[in-house]
Amino acid sequence: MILKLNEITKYFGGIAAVEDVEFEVKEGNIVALIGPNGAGKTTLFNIITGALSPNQGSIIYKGKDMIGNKPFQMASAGITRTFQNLQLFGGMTVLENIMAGAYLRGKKGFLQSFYTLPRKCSEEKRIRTEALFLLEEIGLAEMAELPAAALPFGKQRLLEIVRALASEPSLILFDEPAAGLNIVETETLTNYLKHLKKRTSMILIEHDMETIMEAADRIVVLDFGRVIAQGTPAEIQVNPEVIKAYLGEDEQIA
Amino acid sequence: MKKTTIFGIIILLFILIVSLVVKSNYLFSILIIIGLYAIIVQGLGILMGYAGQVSFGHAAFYGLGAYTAAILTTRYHWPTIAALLAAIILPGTIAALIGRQTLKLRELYLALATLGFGILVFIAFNEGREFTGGPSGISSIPFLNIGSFAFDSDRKFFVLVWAVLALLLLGINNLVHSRTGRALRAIRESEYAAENAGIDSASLKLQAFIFSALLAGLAGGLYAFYITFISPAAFSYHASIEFVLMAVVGGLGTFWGPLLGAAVIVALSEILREVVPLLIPGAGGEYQIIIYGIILILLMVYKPEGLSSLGAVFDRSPKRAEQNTNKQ
Amino acid sequence: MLRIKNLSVYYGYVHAIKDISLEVKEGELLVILGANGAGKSTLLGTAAGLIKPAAGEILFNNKAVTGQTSEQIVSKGISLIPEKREIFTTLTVLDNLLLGAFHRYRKNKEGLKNDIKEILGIFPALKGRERDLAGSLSGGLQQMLAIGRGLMSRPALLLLDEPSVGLAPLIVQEIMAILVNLKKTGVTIVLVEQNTKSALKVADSVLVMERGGITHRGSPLEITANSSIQEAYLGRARS
Amino acid sequence: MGEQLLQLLFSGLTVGSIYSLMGLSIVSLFNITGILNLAQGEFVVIGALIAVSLCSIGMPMIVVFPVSILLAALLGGLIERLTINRARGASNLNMLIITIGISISLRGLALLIWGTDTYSLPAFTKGGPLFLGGAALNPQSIWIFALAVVNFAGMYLFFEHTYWGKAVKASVNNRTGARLQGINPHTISLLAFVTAGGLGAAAGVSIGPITMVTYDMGFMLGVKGFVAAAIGGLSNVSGAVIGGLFLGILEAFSSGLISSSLKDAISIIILILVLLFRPEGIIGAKRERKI
Amino acid sequence: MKKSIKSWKFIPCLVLLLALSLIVGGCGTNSQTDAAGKEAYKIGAVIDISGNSSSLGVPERDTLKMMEEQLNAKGGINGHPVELEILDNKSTEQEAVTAVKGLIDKGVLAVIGCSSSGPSMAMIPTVQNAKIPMISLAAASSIVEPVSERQWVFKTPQSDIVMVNKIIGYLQSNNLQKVAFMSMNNSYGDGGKKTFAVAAKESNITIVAEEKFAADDKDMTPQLTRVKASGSQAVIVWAIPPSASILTKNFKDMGLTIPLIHSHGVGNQNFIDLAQGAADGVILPIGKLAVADQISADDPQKKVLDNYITDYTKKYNSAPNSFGGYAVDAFNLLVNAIEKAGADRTAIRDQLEKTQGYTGISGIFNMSAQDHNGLKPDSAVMVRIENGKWKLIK
Repeated sequence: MILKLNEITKYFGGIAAVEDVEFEVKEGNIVALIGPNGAGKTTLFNIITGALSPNQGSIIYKGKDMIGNKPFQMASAGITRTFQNLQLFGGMTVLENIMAGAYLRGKKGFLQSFYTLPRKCSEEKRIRTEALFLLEEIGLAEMAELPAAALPFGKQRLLEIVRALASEPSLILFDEPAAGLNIVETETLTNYLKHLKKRTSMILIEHDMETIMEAADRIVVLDFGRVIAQGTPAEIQVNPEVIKAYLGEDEQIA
Repeated sequence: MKKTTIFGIIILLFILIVSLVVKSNYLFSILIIIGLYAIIVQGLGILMGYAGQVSFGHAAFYGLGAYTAAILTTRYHWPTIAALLAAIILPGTIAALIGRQTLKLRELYLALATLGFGILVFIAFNEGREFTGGPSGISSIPFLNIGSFAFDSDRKFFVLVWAVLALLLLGINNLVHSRTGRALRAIRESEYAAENAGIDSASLKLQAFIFSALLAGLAGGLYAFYITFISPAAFSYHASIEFVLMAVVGGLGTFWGPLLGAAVIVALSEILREVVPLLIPGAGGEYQIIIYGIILILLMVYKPEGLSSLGAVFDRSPKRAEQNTNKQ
Repeated sequence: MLRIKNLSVYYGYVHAIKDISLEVKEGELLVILGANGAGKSTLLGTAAGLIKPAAGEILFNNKAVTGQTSEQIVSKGISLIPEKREIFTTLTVLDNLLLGAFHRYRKNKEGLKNDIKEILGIFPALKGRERDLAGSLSGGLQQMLAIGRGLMSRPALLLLDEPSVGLAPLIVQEIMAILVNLKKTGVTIVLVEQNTKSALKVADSVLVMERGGITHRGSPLEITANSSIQEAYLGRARS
Repeated sequence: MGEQLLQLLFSGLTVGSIYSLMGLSIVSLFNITGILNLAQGEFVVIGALIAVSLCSIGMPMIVVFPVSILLAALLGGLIERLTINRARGASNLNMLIITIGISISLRGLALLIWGTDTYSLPAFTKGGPLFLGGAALNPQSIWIFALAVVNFAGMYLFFEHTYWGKAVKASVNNRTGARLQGINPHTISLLAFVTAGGLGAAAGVSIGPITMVTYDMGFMLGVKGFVAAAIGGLSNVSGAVIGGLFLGILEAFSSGLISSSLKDAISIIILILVLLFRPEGIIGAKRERKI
Repeated sequence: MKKSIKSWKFIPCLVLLLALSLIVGGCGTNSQTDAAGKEAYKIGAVIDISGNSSSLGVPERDTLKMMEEQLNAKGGINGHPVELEILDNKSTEQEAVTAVKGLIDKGVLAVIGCSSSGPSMAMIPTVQNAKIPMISLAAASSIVEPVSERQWVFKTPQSDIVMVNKIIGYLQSNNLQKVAFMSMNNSYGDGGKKTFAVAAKESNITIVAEEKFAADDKDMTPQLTRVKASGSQAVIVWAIPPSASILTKNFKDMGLTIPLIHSHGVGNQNFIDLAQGAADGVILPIGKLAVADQISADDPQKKVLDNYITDYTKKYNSAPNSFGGYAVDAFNLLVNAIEKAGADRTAIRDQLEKTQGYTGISGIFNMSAQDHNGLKPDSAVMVRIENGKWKLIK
């Protein structure tokens, strides 16, 4: 088990955005987080990555309580994420995006960067090679020198995912990675996520039920900040409460 | 590395040729002032163009550097080179002390807070009579010397300032293409995403802030040793704003931007001083001010990315495509 | 109702729309499908006046609206619900709706109250939240507000850009149902969607775009029957 | 002592009203266009200097006041069309620098037309100071205060209780959204600058009798206006008024009771404290930042 | 990496820019010669024409232009025309240094300037190094002292001490022992404060309150409130308009009745106009220019003053003020020295130092190797403002 949430609660101005949320993520698993808009999914992501601190509860990651850590500390512990509204470094090239994502894999500091010693050059070379390899893998290598903002939307999504991978995290949180992708792109993405299971564990917020059914090992359903159900995709699909609150009759058949 | 070397050679050649060919002390003094401002704007450029943090208070660091150098040499008779070192370190230390809290502020709030800091330091220069001489300033500051060699002519000082500038230009070129440079730009593009890549944005922004303060202090110390008289007037918020202007006019986040910005703003006012009376006979300083303002506006309206972007005209970058889509 | 002739749009040096011609008939619900970057949003934005075309002509009710600003176009009866919703987050729900009627405000101040009632009738979920700030609404409600605000301008033609993005399946179904009802009241609708399945259910007519041009046009049935489209946009393993 | 405190309070309110007026016009322009106008002080100076010229050709004050407002409003509109309107989509920093450029040019223009002399303007009402509880109060201070109140009330009514006010707020909040409803942001931006010019002149003409008018005093007025606005929360109209009065009174009391040389330092320290610990302003409601 | 390639295109621009500044900066020292063939004498001036001190600089510039015209109309110096180049330093120190270096490059024989103390101080090391005589138009005595470090520097305005002594004399003769001192927070106010504090101590006058205000303060009531509470018998103010005028109005508004003594910084009509009647009763030391019509006809300065007033008024349609007067003296001192010394800078300096009995606007100058100002206390008079006019206190 890589991550365990205990009784996470977060209030915004007296209203509970997230209340007593508990679930766990097993190593190499994909856990999907679903629920209506405003159910608190993104808030929960913000809590797990340290951007928000909960009013109560604990986040046990690799056996340690991570409450109070800032996002960059979470990242160096191995938790990183993607964003619902893309947060690419738009003015930087695709390659630089990845290399910036691999920040944790380098050591050179502010003043060391100033006048380069040969030994430090090799670090730069290594990071560049690794970044190119990642781009190669996902088919973005020929776009390496383009500014990230110039990529089509679907490729930007992919780039954000690869950037998250570049730091070699052990847990990635994906916030609606398939939003705005068409069905074919979504399929590619689903396959890629399944392929990633070898390298990292994942939590996934997604509305596209087919992606979820196909990729997720477990599903956690949130409504009004509470967990209303969790289980395997097959269990969730037929859970009447989930159908009522989220899926609707239509999706049940799919 | 090749490119850095070429840049270095160009600048060295420039220094060599200018220092051999030019005879006019006036021209040297302009180039020295451009060099000093370029040093400050280099640091400010890292802060604004890479870390994405604006500062309207850098004249304070510039002034702190100048006063440190002046006070240590005139009052405590330190060797000039040691005083120059202190002139670099003290502003950096103060930046470290105030930076962490201040840099939590965003955009306009940060601009106002740094402006306020600048005014506070300016008041301190005026009020700390025992140390700073108050509004009357400090005179008889010695020339900078290393052992028996003194930088007592404009030519020598020019070589010194531009050599320092060249070293900085190359260092900064290394910096921005390094892990740290990428991290700084990442912070500017999206702080959330940068944090989630493990970049400690608060600490890195602070480092950039300290770095820019160190450079401003260095320029201030050199200024004191060059003019050999200082008073608070040179370090008011007007100067801070001027530095920001230079940074933006030159182009943020570019290699030549800071040097170009400093050169254009300084040269512009010198050129206007000479040219305006030719165009409008009998014109006083009024027209220079108006024309200066108008040129500034035109630049920002038609070249908002700064002058160094002129070179990019031929570069058919598809980056522009995103600009039409809505900004919220 | 809306006729587009030989339209070309550039973003900087990118040729986003290449010589497109199409027609939207009065009272129909046209669905536009296509990959990201195919030019769908650009097409809608151009029709609504947000983007200036490089060449071509746009006719609305047989009158040219080419190159007019969105401020002018909305008063002619075209309303765009943009992908990012663009609601006024710092204003109340009520004010958002009121401002939807900006171009006809001077003509009919009192009638607006009734219009708002009508809109709240279409979107009962917004009822009781009129005084809340629009920014405090959940994504689904914001989308409804955006559509409601668009309807307040009494458009003859409603352009919707991916209304289902980021919404729970249940809400997507709800919104599709609302669109069908709207069509019944005589509003012509152009819907750009990635959520192909839901969109095809409500479409009268479907248009497929690819790299700035139109590749197919037909009824939903024809489109689903076309194997190449099937493969490219509807997915192999699905439906 | 009581008399002394009252005197300081009067002084603080006088200066505070001036700062409020500045803060108010800066905040309203900021709220409408998202531009922090560093040239606002120059609008004040130009307005006052126009009034000086009008007075010198013998116009009565009652005519001078509206005419200078009108002329300054025209100038404001002209400037918007020539600069701001042409720089659509520029970043905040670029806009800020454009306003610095405007401020420099206007200062040069004022220097060219009116020279370096300091001018004074006649007070609205004749007669010496009023004595209340032994402390002197200049009647012009009351006019300035009244103008600040009227401006504030006008702004408040406009933004909170008119349809156009809502349209303006909408255009600030979301430009594209506003355009799609038929609200033209360019018109709004133009009107905003026309208003800023007019408000500036109104402020200039009314503070002139107390502060005198010099071509280069605009920048300092602008800076004080910003400090007032920031203390009030930068985007809060009532905050600007209260921030201005607070700043004025703070300055008066600190120079009257503590030390006149530390007066500016004290107000800057307060500014920085407010920015650091209450960025929403001294009267704004505290909110948790949402991501 | 691609980015830096782009920036390559910038080098030509940079080179161009520097080339431009080379051309404009003009390294040439080619002198013009007039019809008679005699080489022109070049004199430089660095004046605060714009910026903070522009109200000083503008009348100085106007006066200098007038003086140049008059001199050349008369045939120049020993037949040599005079070429006067006036540069603006924008009231900043750095620009003053740059400007003076430019002038030196152009081969000027001497420089006049600057209008205010800061820029004047900043120019000193440059002129000392280049060995160029300089005559400052600024008040601070530190500009010419110690003379051993300022051999090349002279100045024409009365030093603060001249004015302070006048005021002390007035206080003593009216038996005022407890005074409040208010000063503008800049080098002018600061200089006055320091000098007065020393002189007051020597003459047993106690300063019971010391207040400051900024040049751009809009209300001095708080400071005056403190002064009022301090029980002082007179208020001495070291400031220039507009803040001096505002202070005077506040003083009147608060109903204070103790004597209000200003410095010579308010010695122009503008001060009286701005104070709108509140200036009546103000006492101040001033150069004789302001009361030229009231001094006795046998005063040696009478004729000089009248001539300047007539000429200036004729040309610029407004009365001159003491700042312009400083420029007159600087120009004439220099012309006199060049007349004797010719185009030799060291000789000019020596002649300046030897100046004896030159009757100028600010007084009668008697320079020496110890005194590079040369003015005595009789160069100032005390005046009271009555009905908006200067009235000499006999």
